[in-house]
Amino acid sequence: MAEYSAWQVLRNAVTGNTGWKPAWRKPEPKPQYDVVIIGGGGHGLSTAYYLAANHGLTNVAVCEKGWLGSGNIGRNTTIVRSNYLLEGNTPFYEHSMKLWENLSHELNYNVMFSQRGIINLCHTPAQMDDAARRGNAMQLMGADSRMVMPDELARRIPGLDLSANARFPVLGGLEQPRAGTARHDAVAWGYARGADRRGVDILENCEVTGFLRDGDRVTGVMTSRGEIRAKKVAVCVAGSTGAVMKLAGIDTLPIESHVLQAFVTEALKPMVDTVVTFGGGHLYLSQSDKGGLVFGGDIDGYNTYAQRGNLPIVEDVMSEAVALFPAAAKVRLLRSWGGIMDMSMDGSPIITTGPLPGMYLNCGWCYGGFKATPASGWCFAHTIAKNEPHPLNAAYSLDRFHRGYVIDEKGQGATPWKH
Amino acid sequence: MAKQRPGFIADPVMRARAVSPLAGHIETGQFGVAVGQSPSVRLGERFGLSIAEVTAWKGRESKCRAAIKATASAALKVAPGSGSVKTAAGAFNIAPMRWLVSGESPELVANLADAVSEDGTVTDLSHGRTVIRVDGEKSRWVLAKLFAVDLSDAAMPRGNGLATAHHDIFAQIQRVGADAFDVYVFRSFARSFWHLLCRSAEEAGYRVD
Amino acid sequence: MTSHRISTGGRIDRDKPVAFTFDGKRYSGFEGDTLASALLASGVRLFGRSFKYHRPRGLLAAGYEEPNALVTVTTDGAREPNIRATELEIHDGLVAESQNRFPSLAYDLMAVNGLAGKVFSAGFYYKTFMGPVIGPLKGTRFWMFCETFIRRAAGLGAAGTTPDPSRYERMNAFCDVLVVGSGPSGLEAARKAAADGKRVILCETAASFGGTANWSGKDGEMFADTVLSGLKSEPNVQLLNRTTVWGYYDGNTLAALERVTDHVGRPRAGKPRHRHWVIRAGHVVIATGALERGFVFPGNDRPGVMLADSAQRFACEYGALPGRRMVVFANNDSAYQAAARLRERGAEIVAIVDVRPTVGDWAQSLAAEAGAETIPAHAVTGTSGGKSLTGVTIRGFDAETGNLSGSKRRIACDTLLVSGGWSPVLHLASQAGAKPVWSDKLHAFLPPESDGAWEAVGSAAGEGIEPPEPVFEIAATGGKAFVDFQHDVTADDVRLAHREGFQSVEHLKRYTTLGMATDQGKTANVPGMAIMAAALGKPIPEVGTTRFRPPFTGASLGALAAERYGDLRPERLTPMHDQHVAAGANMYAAGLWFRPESYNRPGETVEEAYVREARNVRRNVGIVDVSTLGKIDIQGPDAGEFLNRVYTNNFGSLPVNKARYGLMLREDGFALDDGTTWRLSEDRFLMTTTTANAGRVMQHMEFYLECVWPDLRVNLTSVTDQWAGAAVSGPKSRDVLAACVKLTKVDNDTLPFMGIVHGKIAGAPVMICRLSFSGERAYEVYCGAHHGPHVWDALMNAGASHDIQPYGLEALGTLRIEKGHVTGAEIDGRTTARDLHLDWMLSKKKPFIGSAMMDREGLTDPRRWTLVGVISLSGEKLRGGSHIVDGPAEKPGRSLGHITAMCYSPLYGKYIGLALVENGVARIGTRGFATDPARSKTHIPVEFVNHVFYDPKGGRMHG
Amino acid sequence: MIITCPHCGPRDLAEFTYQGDATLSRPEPASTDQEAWNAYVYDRANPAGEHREYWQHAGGCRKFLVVTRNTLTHAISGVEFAPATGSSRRKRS
Repeated sequence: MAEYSAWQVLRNAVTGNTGWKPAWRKPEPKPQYDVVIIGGGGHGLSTAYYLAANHGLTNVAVCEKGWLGSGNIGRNTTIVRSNYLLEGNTPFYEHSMKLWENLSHELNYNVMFSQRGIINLCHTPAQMDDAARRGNAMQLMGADSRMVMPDELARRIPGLDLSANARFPVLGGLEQPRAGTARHDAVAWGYARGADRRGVDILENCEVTGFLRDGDRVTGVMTSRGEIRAKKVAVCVAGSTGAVMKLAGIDTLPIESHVLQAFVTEALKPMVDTVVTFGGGHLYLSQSDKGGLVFGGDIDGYNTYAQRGNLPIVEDVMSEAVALFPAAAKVRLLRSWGGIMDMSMDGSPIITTGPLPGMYLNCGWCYGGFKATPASGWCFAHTIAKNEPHPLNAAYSLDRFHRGYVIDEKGQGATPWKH
Repeated sequence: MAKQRPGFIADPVMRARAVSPLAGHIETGQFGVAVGQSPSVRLGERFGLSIAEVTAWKGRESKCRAAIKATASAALKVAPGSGSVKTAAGAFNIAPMRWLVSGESPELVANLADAVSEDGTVTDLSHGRTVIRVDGEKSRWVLAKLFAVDLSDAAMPRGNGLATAHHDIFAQIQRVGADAFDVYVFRSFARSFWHLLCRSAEEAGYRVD
Repeated sequence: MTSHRISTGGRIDRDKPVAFTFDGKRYSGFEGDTLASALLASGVRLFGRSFKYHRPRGLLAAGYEEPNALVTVTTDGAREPNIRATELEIHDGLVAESQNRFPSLAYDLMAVNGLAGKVFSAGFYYKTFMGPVIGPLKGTRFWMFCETFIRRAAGLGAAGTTPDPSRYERMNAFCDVLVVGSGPSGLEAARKAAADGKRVILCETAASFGGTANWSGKDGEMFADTVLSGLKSEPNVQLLNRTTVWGYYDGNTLAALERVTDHVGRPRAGKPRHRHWVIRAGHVVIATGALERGFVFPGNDRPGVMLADSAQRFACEYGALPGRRMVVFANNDSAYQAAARLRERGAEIVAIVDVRPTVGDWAQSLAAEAGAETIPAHAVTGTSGGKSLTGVTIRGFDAETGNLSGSKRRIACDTLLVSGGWSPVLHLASQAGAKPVWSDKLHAFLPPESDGAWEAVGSAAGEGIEPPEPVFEIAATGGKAFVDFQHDVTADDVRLAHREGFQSVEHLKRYTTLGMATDQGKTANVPGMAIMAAALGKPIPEVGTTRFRPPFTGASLGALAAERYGDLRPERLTPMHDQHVAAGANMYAAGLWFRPESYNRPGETVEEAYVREARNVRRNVGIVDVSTLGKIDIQGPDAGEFLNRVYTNNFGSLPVNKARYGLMLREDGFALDDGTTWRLSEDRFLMTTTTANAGRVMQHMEFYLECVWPDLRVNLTSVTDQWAGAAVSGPKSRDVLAACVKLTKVDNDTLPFMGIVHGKIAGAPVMICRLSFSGERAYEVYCGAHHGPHVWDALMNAGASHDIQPYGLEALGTLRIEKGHVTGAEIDGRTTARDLHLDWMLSKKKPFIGSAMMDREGLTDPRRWTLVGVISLSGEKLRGGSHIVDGPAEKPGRSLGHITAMCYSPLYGKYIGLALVENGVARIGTRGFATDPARSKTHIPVEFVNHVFYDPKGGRMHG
Repeated sequence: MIITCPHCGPRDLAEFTYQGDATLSRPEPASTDQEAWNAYVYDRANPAGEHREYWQHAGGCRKFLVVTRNTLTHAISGVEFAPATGSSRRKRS
């Protein structure tokens, strides 16, 4: 398949765009693969890509029950950052950031990664100290960070309410300049195309209905398109983790499924050139290249598998958006949607071998999964290929909860809906 | 003066020494009223009430209701939310086995504690709540801007009450007249709530005496 | 420009002229006009520019489905972008302008994008802009460079930066029946429900009730007026016009937006601009009608091409004739009716081009009424004209095969009315969770069987819709054929998506952006899916069905924020708030509370103020407001047992009139909160919690009482607001109390450390507990909150001769750091009792919440961070948030922990702090660095010391 | 979402706070069975379908409720006061 380039675009335009080929094949399932990945979302596809690209494993299938990228990869607010506090997290997300920085080239697919920075606004001296603490942690672990003051914020974000009499006056913020946004669907499509070009079979409309077992060992999957045997089966299904693992007889996990809503306004001329988060509540906001303000807040906060949210969160998020940008009160909400988050008991993910022989598990992304897409696949591919975790994901074990080695950025304890 | 009790009860509101959280923050007059029209809502604080929460032990609900009746002359039905209101005192059910009792007598809380005795517990909230009366033909319209509860005649007979919230502000509301409601809010939120209520009432036109 | 105003008829008031401006030019219309109808009546054809190619666009529709005519309105400097001109009611002084064009609507330089033609096809962004692999533009730089220009070209209107001065509010409503839409079906449903004695709310998105009755026939109008006047007199019926029901949420909760004052220039004081209705409905009647759709053919976007029904609406409801000389292009009979009505209103209908080989008698008679030539088995294959239509070309057309035949015929006209079938407006039913079903008869999605909570009626249910011939696209050559007008998605884009494998409806939408514009594809989705289905050779429903999500049409962010706009969260104030402000305190937001940070004297910095305040506590006496502490009344015979289970230490044995410091853990064994709890009688305790955790601790205890130990007889009531509290601290504190407390002594025997007494201060009953956060002799004085200001003054007066000074949070923090007491900065949800050296509080005699989990491997790992004190060795100020490292600034090494709190210690004349440090206790006596690269760039040598700096034996507070 | 509180009647979601899975069984306080405690604190069935869960009517009567709700549709089929169910003692099924 041809490399994508400006030249190709021009050449095809002349011939009426009839020369383009499918971005990925639509193959029939083979009876056996070295690795079957369950879940054709961002993480499943990136895992497949890195299995092929980094480990030479190309006899790989990705089983997706619906259309490719139909999960959270296409339902998020597209933010990429590595501004974490804890040692278990920051190096992993920073690795992801480095992969993001070269991803469009790596995939020959423009994922539109725009390093426009993220600024976490602070509204009290205590929040400024917390921000400094996080910024310091980031720098000590190899990520970039800097504090920004209101004068700079006024210059960079003209519509931001910086008045001293605001209910939550802005004292400053923590910026990660290398953070930014990416075009979410393009990440799925780019990884799919990249994996496909290396020989991976992407099987859409292929729902896993059960596991093939030899005693404890997992030896393949039953699917809506027939049985597929595999030396290794990797589960990478985010919000559906509970349901899929039940098929393997794993009835409980340190995971709850919750819905997170996201919102976009009608398109506007450029007004916010960075990602902004609000410290007086929970809001993160950026502007898409098309011009819509893209934003979100808390999860709805109850177990659900329905991709539908409810009004209280809608109202909370809008209240906070207009508190930050009072000129946006007249802007209209255009669309809202929901994604199912696999909320773990400490707010951090799980990338591990097991829990059954022949099985590998990747889940618990809470609402941080998008930015992790490259590193998640990179580490999961390593874990699958080598049968042991990479040092970057060693802390993301499944037994850490019982053993008490939780990675709890928010300090909330075992209440997934508060992470 | 009431019997000396451990700190909590012998603490009636002494008006001479008491300061409402709204003191100095209530502007009297008419607002949002067009020329030639009269306000359709009246707002005012009921300051200095004795207020207590009574909670019955399981199986002692009727004894507690009797105690409330004896102390605050409020006859209460068993049904959730049921209440009674008289000029000097009133009570309404706010939760299973729990009532909010209020009245003008400084002895109310101590007397309630005596009457309830071993049948339940009494907590003095005389200083902890601010009571705002919303009255007038548009009172429901104004309250509906803030509270997601059905205050219609059918849903809320006179005397009855309920507990609800406006975001961070917890509130208990008793219907005290045809179009009159008493709203109990935490004292610390009183100013914010008053401000919010006035703004909500401006459309209808309101009067503060 | 010639006037297109019809002299009679419609819902406009010709006696009330309205003056407004559009793009700086003055126009006039009448009350009842929309901007679209008023401009149309003035002869304006060009309303906007498209998103990508900046093509000139006119009105396609007359209502909320309009994709093209978007304008910005500026009021008092605040801009509202992207308003559909078809929904914008004009009023005197209205200032509207077109969008997305430079320098002007008529001459838009960005239209050059159109010349690049097929380069800007769907998905082209993904294939290019990656930039070089090496050099200064590697990585993301080249893309970001391009992105700047792409972003400027994209977007529609500008929001500006002037804060919106409007007011918004929320309204809660309850009803038995909510009827959405006031067309004939909706009115009938409302009438019936009202007659049954139901509480009814009827919402109409437009300014006038009546829906299609307003433009599709005299009889309808009369029916509507009769029913309406009946409904208006019903006390149980609430009629809401200008109100769009946009969201259908769980539990039959619906969200609606009422545009209260947008249609008047200057609203009356107190009136909101928008009102956000939240309606809990027993039953929902969806009477939202159906929307006409057009055809996809080259040049179908030229100004002058309009949906037939919308043209009828402009003419009949607004008295604005869209053109003089019209051609109709249809695949169904409804357009014939429109043609006849438009003829009646003064338009010339030149021809009716119909894709069907034969046309029925009814349509024939309507065509005759319209005076139009009927041309069956033909299709429009192109349009001509620049920014305004001058003619169409037609050719013979086989509806079965889609093949064109015969030669082109050109018909001159200024308006082309298109009618490509109807789509029921089933968005709310879909939001309610129902999956739309495809009708092979109506060639449209219909609402499915209801679960009983709602029903669809009228054309929303497909009733009365004229079945069309299933023709969606005329595949002719000669220019771009648009599917989604606003986003410039063409039929070729859809086919390109198919070619590249983006074939499911979701992939189609995401790859081409079909249906993602402000009109959400209301007229575009079905034609787009039809073209994809044709490419796949599958029936339309196999491409997928679109799930609709809120909002149905855009809702202003301000309206959803409602009364919280400008007032996000309430302020929580202590009883002594005004006194603090009067004393010059900086107020500090702690959660919702406001607390004094420091009482700065003129010229003092915060640091100077807190050092003075703290020093005064150590030397003399200070007073601090502690009313914000969470306070819980715990009563009942099992209260002691309950507290034994909740706290790690023992409370059952606490004597009456004594207090004890307590620690709670979470179930997982980590620390949750600390505080003192006072035993007031055998079966009554007063618990205090930290300010931040008051709600959480209450909820925590309520959970165990109700769900785990319902057999315990304990009642809990929050009394945080009942009590004003002031801590009086310092060596002279006892003297202050002795000078003002009546009815009790306060000497060491009567009131020893952790003792409690009751008395009066200046006539107000008080309860005093002797406990200390500062390490000095100290007392917490509680009184009824209404008496707080009075008692505070009395204490200040009594302390005047002892140099009493109020102190704020900063001094409070300083004193507690010196004493090594922990707060939320250390009990941060990740620390254990042992980390904080509170293991002496972990009872071994009883189980308590967290006791079973607190000894797990990860919670007892020797590498854990533990609490230590740190002292700046260089004299530099330590910074909050600094990390502890053991390497120099250039090579700090990994983080070993962080500073949780710091202050300038007046006692030691040094900057000191508390820190959580890996293996901290073992480091005591050694040195490291406090590093702050992100903020102050300081890298300060520190010594690790015991976390209790001051009076470790406690002699001062016990004395 | 509307939850019909047995005391207060139907009320908006916003008045309630979620408190998680109500089918978990807390070990006896003195239990030293670490596996049982781990399971209670960390392991969730997370069903797709009917879910019994605690909600506190924090913005109302403050009672803890056990709500039976379908996590696929959000349809609520039952609401009870928490103690009446005895759910905290029930063994995991």
